[in-house]
Amino acid sequence: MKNKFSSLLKEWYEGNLSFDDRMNSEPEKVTTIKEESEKKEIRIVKDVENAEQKLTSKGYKFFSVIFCVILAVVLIGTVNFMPLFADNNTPTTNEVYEHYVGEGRDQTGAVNTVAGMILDYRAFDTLGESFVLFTATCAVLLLLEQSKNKPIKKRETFTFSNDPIVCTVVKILTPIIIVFGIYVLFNGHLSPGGGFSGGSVLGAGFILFAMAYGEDNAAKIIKPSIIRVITICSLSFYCLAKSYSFFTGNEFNGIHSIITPGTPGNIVSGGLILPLNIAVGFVVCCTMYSFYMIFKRGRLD
Amino acid sequence: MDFIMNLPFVTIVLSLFSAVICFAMKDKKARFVSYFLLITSGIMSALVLLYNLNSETGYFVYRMGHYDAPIGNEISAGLLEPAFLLLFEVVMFLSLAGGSQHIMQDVKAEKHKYFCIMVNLTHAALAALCYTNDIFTGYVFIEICTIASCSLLMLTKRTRALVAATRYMIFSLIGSSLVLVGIILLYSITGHLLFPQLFSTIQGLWTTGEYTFPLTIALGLIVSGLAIKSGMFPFHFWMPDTYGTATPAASGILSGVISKAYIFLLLKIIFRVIGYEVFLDSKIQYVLFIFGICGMIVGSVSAIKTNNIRFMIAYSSAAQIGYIYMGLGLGTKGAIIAALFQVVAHSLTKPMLFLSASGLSDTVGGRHDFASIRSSAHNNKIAAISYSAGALSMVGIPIFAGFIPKLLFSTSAFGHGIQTYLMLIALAISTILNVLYFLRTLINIYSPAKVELERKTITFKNSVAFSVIVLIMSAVNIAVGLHSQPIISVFEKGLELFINIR
Amino acid sequence: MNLLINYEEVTSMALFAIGFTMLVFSRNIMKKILGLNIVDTGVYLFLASMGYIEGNLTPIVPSTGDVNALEYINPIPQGLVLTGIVVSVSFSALMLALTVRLYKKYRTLNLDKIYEMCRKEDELE
Amino acid sequence: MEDIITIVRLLLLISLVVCAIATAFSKRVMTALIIFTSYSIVMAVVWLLLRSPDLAITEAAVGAGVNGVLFFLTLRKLHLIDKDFADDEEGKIDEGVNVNEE
Repeated sequence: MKNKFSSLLKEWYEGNLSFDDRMNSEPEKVTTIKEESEKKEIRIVKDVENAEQKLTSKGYKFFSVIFCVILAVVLIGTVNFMPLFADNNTPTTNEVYEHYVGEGRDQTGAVNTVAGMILDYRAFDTLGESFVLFTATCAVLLLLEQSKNKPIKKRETFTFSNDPIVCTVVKILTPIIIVFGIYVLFNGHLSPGGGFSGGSVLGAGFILFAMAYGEDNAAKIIKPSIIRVITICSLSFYCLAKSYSFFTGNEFNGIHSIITPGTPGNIVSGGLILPLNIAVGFVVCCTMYSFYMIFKRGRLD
Repeated sequence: MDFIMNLPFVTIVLSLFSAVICFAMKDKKARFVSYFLLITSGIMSALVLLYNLNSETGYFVYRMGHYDAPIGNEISAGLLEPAFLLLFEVVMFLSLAGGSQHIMQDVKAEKHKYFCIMVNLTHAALAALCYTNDIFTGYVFIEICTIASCSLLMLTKRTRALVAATRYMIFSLIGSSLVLVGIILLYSITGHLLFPQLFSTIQGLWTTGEYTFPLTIALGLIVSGLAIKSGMFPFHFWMPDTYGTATPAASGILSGVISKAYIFLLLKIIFRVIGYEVFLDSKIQYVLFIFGICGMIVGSVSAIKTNNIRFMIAYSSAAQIGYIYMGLGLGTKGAIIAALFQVVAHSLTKPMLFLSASGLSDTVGGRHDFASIRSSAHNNKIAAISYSAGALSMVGIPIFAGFIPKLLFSTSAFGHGIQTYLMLIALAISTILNVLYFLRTLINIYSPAKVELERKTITFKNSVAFSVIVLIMSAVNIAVGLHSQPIISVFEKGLELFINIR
Repeated sequence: MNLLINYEEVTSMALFAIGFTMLVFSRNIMKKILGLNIVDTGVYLFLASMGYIEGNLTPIVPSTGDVNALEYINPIPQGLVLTGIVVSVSFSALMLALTVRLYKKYRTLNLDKIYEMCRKEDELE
Repeated sequence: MEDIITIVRLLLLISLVVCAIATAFSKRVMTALIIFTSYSIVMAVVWLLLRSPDLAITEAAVGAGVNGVLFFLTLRKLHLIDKDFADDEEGKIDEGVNVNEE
């Protein structure tokens, strides 16, 4: 007994002892795979495994339904204790909201209080948000980017440009979508929309354009270098502009911001909101378009 | 000297900006930018820490914009924030510099640039998580941190790392969606997003008894989300995969910095948003306590079972994170300071262990199992020395950093009824298990070889950066272990600030 | 009973539960990503319905004259959701990219099978 | 008029839940995606009814447009368009297309 234990201990500390039984049996299976007679056995084993898998998948479904129901009950129970919907006396209807709507126009110069809120009062969040997009672009690039020398595989170059219906519809729609996107982008401080909405509409428009006319033609107009330059310039501009406004926002620095809200309602108003909207819009648009291009062809062009 | 109050925001924006710059640069310059960024922001955090130590209040709030708290956005810096950011920067710099050779081997040549970008973005997210005074900003930077850290893992050449990255990503996504729904519940019952206003509203709600149930649910969701992301016991399954397959620098950063940043954010939310009394009242601490103790035991047992040295270190991470949650769960100030010190000790030690383990396995051609790693100490003496230092520190031998938190835990355990016994027994069992598996590796790497393998000798001249960094890390570890008192006093003051100043 | 009035929130929480279950229990990566999107939209619906006030206007104020704040709905949830939507896109793009790479190597979308194959690979090493 | 809007809103919300459940239980990948895209469009309308036109524009462009395109591209790239969730090819490790270790 003692000997057995000590030998077990020795095995363990030398790293030869394995605690997982399946681990030990696996290599044998690989070596005997050539022999005809044992193939059947493996098949039987596989059938058993499949049955097990079916059982576990049923178990998963069962568990997931129960889990879903419990989670839903708990969360809906929480809703029971929440403030009333569409009531004007909820905790969220507080002085912050009144300030944003009541004073926002005069302080930021933006008629659309949502734009004024996300690009002036809470601009730090939006800065982080556009960097989330940048991070995701980099991550997708590093996952799917292929080297430039490698030719694009033929089976990955499918287009819709042979389909007359898609093509015609898209040819009519694309300019409208792009003009709408630009309108939404540039009027972000006056009407619904702004950087995120306008940018994603623009990006969707460019994706449609690339789909209808083929990526080769699209790449001639929207070059990868341009995408990179626009992304880098917009993000740097965002960083610098916001650094300026954060720096001047604190009195002890002794510098006051020279940016004025302007006349609310004019197209050139709202201080930094219009340029920031444009920068955010460009970032979002480039991100959406480059997601499409990378997924389609493995590179930006 | 008021200029120093700008430095936290400069740190955040500078690291975001340098990520953009790196995107336009070539590899070598990008690497230079990363190192430069880490050094400068380390200096800035140290300056902020010194400024706060010498100022009267020890605390300042910086407006991010032109408007005051409930309207605008702000960041704040007390003592703990710059101290932990400094720790994170030091650890990141050391593991990046020490693992630079491995980065060259493990990451494709054309993708080195992305490694630098991701390091910069991770640093930006860490700085923002440390300094933020707004809960939604915290969420946004959690997302950046998730993507950037996952990318650090994905950059490793082997496809195995992609599987690990998928698993890590899914766990992180579960965690962040829980955090998001918790934040939104908090917003809808308080109407605020900034920490001071949230705190006062929550105190009011808790005393009047209004919205108690949603508040408890929101607190539970936030705590469980951050616990999943930092790898608390029932959710630690992503850890061995993640830490074991990434390149050593990345595993150092992931284990030593990122999970600790989530823990720090959790601590900040507990103290500055929920409030200490409400947290103790809500009984969530007992759940943390139980899961922390389970994590200590289960992590150690898994570490004993495995035959792969990197998986073993990763499982030991799960155990060490159990210590931290046990401290948070006990809820006394002494235990929380012990948990904070455990964060420091662990994030100083784990990257060192990962680096030196990879140094050891390099001598046998990159194999990680115990049978082949046997007797590798004779071929790489420096890595063996630092591995021994790290292992001893993890076990909790005096003069090393890992000893102090165990001492603090056991002194703070007394006087809590059944919790005292649980905690002391758990500490004892976990220490014995720690000794078992770390001693096993130590004996293994020094004993004579049994298997014939192609061996490569790594000397100081072969790998200057690695050796110097690894030695520096051991020295820092011993220094922290010997001079723990100043750090503890800073933590005590910082914790007082966390509790008192709004 | 608040439940009968808060039907928007009830829906959003149900969506959250469904999506979260897909995210946690589905073995297929594609379904996990779809679940993630459903979770996000559910949470955003909850947030947006918190800011809605019956009979009030979209928060776009006239360019001149006094503004009565109580005539407009709350802009804060809208701003938060606006930033949040874009995050969920970037997350799903990243997960899809991971899926492409994983499928190219393992020829399956089932995560269990992928983990299984991974384990076998580890042993062969 | 108020009643009609309330009924429309309730119908939209119910269809959201139905769409989500259908996505969760659909067998084919393509079906799940199409249902999910319609889910996004319904969501855009719901946001319009909640007086948030900004969100409606963004959701229509992002959720229904870009997100759907990305999903379809992925499926097309992996040649999975007409496959069930269940029938994956059995665990052959395909070395040829392994982008990673080339």
